[in-house]
Amino acid sequence: MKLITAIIKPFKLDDVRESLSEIGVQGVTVTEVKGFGRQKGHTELYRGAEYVVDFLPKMKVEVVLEDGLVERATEAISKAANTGKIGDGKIFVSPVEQAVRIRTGETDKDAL
Amino acid sequence: MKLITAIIKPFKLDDVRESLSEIGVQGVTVTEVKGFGRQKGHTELYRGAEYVVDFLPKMKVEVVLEDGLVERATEAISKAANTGKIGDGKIFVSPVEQAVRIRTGETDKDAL
Amino acid sequence: MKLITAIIKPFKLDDVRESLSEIGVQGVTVTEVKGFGRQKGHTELYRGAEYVVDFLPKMKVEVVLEDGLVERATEAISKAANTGKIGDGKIFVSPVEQAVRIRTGETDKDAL
Amino acid sequence: MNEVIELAYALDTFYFLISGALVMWMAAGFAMLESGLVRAKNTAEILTKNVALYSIASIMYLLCGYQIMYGGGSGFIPNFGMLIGADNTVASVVDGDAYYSVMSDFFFQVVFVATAMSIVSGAVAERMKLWSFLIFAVVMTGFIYPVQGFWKWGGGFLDAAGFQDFAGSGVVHMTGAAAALAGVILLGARKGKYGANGEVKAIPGSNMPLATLGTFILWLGWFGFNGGSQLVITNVLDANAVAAIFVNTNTAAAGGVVAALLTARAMFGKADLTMALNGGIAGLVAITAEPLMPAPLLATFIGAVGGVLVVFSIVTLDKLKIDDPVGAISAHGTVGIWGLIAVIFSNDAASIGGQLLGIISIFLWVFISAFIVWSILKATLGIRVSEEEEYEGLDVGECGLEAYPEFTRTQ
Amino acid sequence: MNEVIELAYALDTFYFLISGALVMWMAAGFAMLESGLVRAKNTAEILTKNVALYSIASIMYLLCGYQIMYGGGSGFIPNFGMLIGADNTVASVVDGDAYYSVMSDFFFQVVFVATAMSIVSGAVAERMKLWSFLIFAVVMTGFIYPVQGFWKWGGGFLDAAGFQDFAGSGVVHMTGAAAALAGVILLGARKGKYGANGEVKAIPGSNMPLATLGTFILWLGWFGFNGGSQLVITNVLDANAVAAIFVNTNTAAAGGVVAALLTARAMFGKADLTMALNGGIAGLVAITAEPLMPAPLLATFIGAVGGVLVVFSIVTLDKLKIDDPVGAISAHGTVGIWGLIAVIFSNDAASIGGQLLGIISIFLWVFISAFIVWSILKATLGIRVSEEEEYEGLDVGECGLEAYPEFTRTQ
Amino acid sequence: MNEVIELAYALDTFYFLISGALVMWMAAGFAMLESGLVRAKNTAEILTKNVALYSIASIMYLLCGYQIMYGGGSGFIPNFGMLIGADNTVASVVDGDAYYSVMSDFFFQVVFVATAMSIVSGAVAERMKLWSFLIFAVVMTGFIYPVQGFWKWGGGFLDAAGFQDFAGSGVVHMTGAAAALAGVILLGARKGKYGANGEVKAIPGSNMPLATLGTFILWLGWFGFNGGSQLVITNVLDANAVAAIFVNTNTAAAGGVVAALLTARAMFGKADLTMALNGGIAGLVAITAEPLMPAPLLATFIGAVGGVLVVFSIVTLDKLKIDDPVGAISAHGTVGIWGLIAVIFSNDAASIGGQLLGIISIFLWVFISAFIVWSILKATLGIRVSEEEEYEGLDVGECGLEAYPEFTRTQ
Ligand SMILES: Nc1ncnc2c1ncn2[C@@H]1O[C@H](COP(=O)(O)OP(=O)(O)O)[C@@H](O)[C@H]1O
Ligand SMILES: Nc1ncnc2c1ncn2[C@@H]1O[C@H](COP(=O)(O)OP(=O)(O)O)[C@@H](O)[C@H]1O
Ligand SMILES: Nc1ncnc2c1ncn2[C@@H]1O[C@H](COP(=O)(O)OP(=O)(O)O)[C@@H](O)[C@H]1O
Repeated sequence: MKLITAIIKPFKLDDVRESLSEIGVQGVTVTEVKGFGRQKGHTELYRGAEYVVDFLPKMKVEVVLEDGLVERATEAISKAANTGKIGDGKIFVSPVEQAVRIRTGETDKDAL
Repeated sequence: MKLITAIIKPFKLDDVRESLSEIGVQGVTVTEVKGFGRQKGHTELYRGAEYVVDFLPKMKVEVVLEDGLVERATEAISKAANTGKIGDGKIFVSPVEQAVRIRTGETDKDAL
Repeated sequence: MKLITAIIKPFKLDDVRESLSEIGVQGVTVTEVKGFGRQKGHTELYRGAEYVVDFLPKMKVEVVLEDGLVERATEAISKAANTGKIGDGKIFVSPVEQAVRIRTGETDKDAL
Repeated sequence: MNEVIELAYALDTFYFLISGALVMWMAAGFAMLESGLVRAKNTAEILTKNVALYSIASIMYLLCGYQIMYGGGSGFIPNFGMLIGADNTVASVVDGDAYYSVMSDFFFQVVFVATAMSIVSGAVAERMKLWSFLIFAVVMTGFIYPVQGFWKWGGGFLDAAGFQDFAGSGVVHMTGAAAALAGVILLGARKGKYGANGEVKAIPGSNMPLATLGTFILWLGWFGFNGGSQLVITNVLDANAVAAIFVNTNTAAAGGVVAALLTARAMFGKADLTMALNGGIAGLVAITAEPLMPAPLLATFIGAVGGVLVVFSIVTLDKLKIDDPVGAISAHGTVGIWGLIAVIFSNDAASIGGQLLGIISIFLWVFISAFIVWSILKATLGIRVSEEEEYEGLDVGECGLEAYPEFTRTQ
Repeated sequence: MNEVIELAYALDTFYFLISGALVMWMAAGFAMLESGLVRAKNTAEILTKNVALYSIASIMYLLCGYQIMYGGGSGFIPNFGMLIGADNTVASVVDGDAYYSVMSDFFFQVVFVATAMSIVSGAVAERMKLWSFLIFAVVMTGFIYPVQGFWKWGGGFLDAAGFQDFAGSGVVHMTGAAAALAGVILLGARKGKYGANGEVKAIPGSNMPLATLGTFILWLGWFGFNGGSQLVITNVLDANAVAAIFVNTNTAAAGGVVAALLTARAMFGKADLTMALNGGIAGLVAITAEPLMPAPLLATFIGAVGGVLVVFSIVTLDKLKIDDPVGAISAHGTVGIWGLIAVIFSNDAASIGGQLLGIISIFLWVFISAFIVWSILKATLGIRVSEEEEYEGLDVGECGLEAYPEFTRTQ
Repeated sequence: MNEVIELAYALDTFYFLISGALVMWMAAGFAMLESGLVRAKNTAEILTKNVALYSIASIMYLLCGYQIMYGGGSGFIPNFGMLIGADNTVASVVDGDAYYSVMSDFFFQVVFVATAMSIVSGAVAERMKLWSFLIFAVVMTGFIYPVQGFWKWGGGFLDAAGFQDFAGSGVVHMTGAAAALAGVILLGARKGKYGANGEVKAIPGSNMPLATLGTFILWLGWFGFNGGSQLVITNVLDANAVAAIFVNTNTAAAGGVVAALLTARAMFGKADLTMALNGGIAGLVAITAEPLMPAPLLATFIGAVGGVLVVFSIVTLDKLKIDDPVGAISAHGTVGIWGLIAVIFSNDAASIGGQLLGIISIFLWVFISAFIVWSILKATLGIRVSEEEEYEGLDVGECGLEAYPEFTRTQ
């Protein structure tokens, strides 16, 4: 199994979720994160003083799935999250050795 | 070493933490996340219009531990977080290659 | 590639980011988390009743980088985040198998 | 004897000023209500609008609005004048020519126009450009409002025709709603409010305590709004009248809250707080056209009908895709009309014909003239922010700051 | 000469109406205070309760409460009547039979009963069913409150017995607290408030600025509450009296704040803001039974003792596992009793016996009758929400919306 | 005839009391404004300060402040006295010796000193120790303020010298600002406010609706502040005067808002809400020295200049590294001076020399005496919290609780 972690623009969340469910992914976990990268935050003026918002709000989407789905999933995410503008984000894939569904005790493939 | 990531129901957090500390785990890191899965969010009415809260608040508990503790930990979490109802969550295990305690520079086992 | 996950004290975030950019890391993702560990939360009194804040606010800094940078990065983080006091946090290193930049479709090294 | 006349003059003036101060306070009520019912990312902007529109109203009504409204003229066309005349001399007061200070009258009137303008800001919230809105406020408070105000309260043709509107269900509230409606139609709905298949989506307000506070402020301020509209208090009958108005104003609002809460409970299965708040405002708007004559039980009923109406009106406007984030058009417009009609239950001087004439005249004037002004603004400066700014929130785009920088994290 | 009498009537009526408007404003104060001291997830519900209870009180007191309280009768049993009588004629005023409008009197009274009811809502917060609460409000404001009000202010047996309660430390505040206590006992504590080993756990309030705003609102409103209770202002002595009441009311509240802050500092080591706020309210409650007679320094002292008492009372009730999220029972009940006793320091007409008789009579009547009503509700509709709803928050359960949908994330 | 005199006495007293109640309400305004403009982690502490300082002011002014200010004396040195004298007898009123109750006068005065003290709390926010601040409040309200108050309003040398300050641009507002300035200089800037290279960094306020609400509250309260300062209303000319003051106060604030908004727009490119709010306050401060004489258009202009000035003053102070989180020194100090100078535009009794004498005398007295008191506190208890406490927030450190425990997560 693999964990796919995608850092995306917040307003693309719904699209990404839909594209994942189209390829059969049933569950995902989402976290609000702050991103620092090539895309720069903006400078505001508050009462005449500079106010640098140097982080950008991003969403981290995490989904664990069978190895066989990884390619399709990264593609689906890539497509759904793409705007072509800087800051679109990244997808990382890393290994998962075990999975358990707490409710039933099912493991691995069955747990996803 | 392994990283155990558990997605659980928020109100089970204290139970999970206790059950982990019982088996000797001293540190955990917790994140508030939004879960999408088989368990469905609810529909509310606000001023007569539908209002679908389609994510569910979940807690992500992350703990890094020695390989030997993994089984006991997953069991402990499973037990503590179980309500038998849909949405109880998942446990994932993945490899960690290195750990450092920032304060002391201790590494790996000693860092946990 | 590796994922470095550092749990640090919130007010050290800027230092850590700077030290990482000094060694050439261009992007990081940051999450607000709650930490439980050896450092204990504090007990407050609210209207005469005890009020235990048993978690501590921490920042989780995640950065994916080439294997060659890992050592320098952990060192940089360690140094920047160190206060010598309990609760300084941890650094974990784990494997990443694949990376994609959503905007361009570049992969792996080029995606970081 | 002159001391008594002077004393009466002083008391009437003081009563007017305190009533006016209470109405001024309603500006804070609208600001809180509206900022509670929009999303966090548009909160600073709506606050800016509210503070600025009140200020603009104060200045424009001073510059020309007051003279247009009360400077004489006849029929449809008011005289055009500027500023305020001299205040009463002691001699004229002693001769019985004046009951209260001209300045106190101006103050009482200026806060009314601000109220009308406040109604507009809520309906166009979360998508209108700040500066276009403020320019509209200049025209509305300096011209559109005073003209119809002249028709009724300045002695124009509606007054002559027997149209009854004690404290302004029409002159103030429906006027605000009509201008708002014109704006909303030209502006379109907020992005995401209506689904592809026409379904209505909820966009929950960000801060319910503020919305509730705003409603309580309005409720309090309304005692000045209606109570002050008796204009004089210094004899037994007028004092009794003001007291009756206080009682009716309060009980109509109470009726509106209870009725709206029960209606929402019946329709949606939940005690929708926002509907209860709109219900209270609806009760107040409903009784404003005639807060004096009805017995308290009738006043409660008039308010309660307003409370029911506002819920149905909000749901209906949503079905028509008229997107009003705070329910202002329903609470002030739909219910304002109801209030004007309900006058005939208790005031013999009112006729259904006269009331309809007033409703139609005011509505058409305000709606059409506002529509023209909004259209000109749309064609020139534009009235709607860019889609990106709407998504990111008007606060950062228009005001350069966030209303709650530490509470919300992703926009 | 008649002009002077009419003018005095007008001023007294106006003074009454403004005082009443200030007391009405206290409804907003309670709403803000309570919503600041509960958790975010129960905020919309407590706001709904506050808006609705004020409305219910307004309607029920109109329907029958006012006549029960002031319609005559003797001893224990009031007459039963409905609505409000006709207002004074000019003739009766000129003959000296009336000092102010009946309607203004009604208005001033109706806001008092709303105050009493507001006290209840805070104490039962975060776990009581909305609709059961509202039904209780119907009985409380239409019957329980008016009956004891008749005993003292309507000319019943407590008045005859020389019980002194100028503006209602007992009739209003202790009454609210007694009804709240009955409710809290039947309801039980919030889940998680008391640990398995009996330890008291803190459940911090979600919004301190709101709680502070609420306290300031109450402070302001109290000038109407106490100041209006002089009933007449149109001569030198009454005017002096009203002024003295303003000064004493203010300084008692100030004494309460300072004393509570120092007490909290001494006991807990921190300047607990919530205790300072409760201290201010305690100072106000304490002086309410006799805000006229004490010299300002004595008033400060009476308020300060209230401020100390409220801290100890809150801590003690917590030890007794009587869970009152906002401290209402302590601030209005414990301190209300203190205020009634403190009357004897400055008012020669008061005796300790008379005061105790009043305290006991009112407390027993309200507590027992409220206990019965709550019990009936408990046995029928139920008074407590389900454990799950309590965990998830009453806002979603009862009102179908969240008070701060964008600020809090996990319930 | 005596009835008429008594009635006039009653009305003047009532007018005074209501004016005072409106000014008391300004305490809530400052509390909301300041808590909206600080960060969430320092919110409960600033609320505690505001509630406590108002209470301390109430008590200290009762104890000795009022007698110092109004107890007589001549030139620079006031008499020293305590408490309040007896109120007027009927005989003295009928003889024409008194127009309103002494107690009502005290009440009106006591809320003024609280206003001055409120100004200080905002400027030193987010880093000053709570208890040192409260001790300063004792000295400021019991001694520093009353002494200069005596100079002008108590009949001291500034009054003799023809210095004009109708309602206190100098006596109240500049006084508060001068004491604040002394404190801020000794205290230093908040950590992180100025970068290593001298650049000014923004520290955004946490809650814009609160700041806006606070401004509206101040605006409303100011009608009492200025309107009540006419002292008497019971004849045509005084009634006209009070009405003119209401109009001017309102329009000056409006001018301030519009001017500050446009200035901010021009300078920063955005409609900075906080500047608009400061502009409104600046307009109010500017007109306070002479709210009666100017025609409304001139009043608007005086307010507008205040609105421009406040923006430049805030930016300038920041460049000088004088860190004032809420802009109090600019709005009340810089603009207070402008207001005092602007008196000469409309009041023939004022001279530029007299005004400057007043400005300099009051500023030096307050600044120096405050500087000494702050210095003593600094040397003993300390006035600044530890760096760690500043980082973690004063709420937890000083008050043991958080203002918004569920909304913010990392400090
Ligand atoms: N090496 C990295 N490790 C972890 N997260 C990263 C890394 N690089 C970028 N990110 C995340 O991806 C987001 C987008 O990256 P950015 O460099 O701004 O644009 P792009 O994705 O177009 O290259 C960042 O805001 C950050 O959250
Ligand atoms: N494949 C997955 N990858 C990551 N997180 C998942 C995945 N499936 C489920 N989750 C998380 O687990 C939570 C519970 O899953 P759900 O399907 O609702 O119920 P259950 O755990 O009973 O199967 C989800 O809300 C989501 O946060
Ligand atoms: N085994 C672990 N797995 C995951 N996170 C941990 C683990 N141990 C500690 N942490 C995180 O690191 C933080 C610091 O750890 P703590 O034990 O308090 O101090 P120190 O880092 O000095 O040993 C904790 O608050 C927690 O967030």
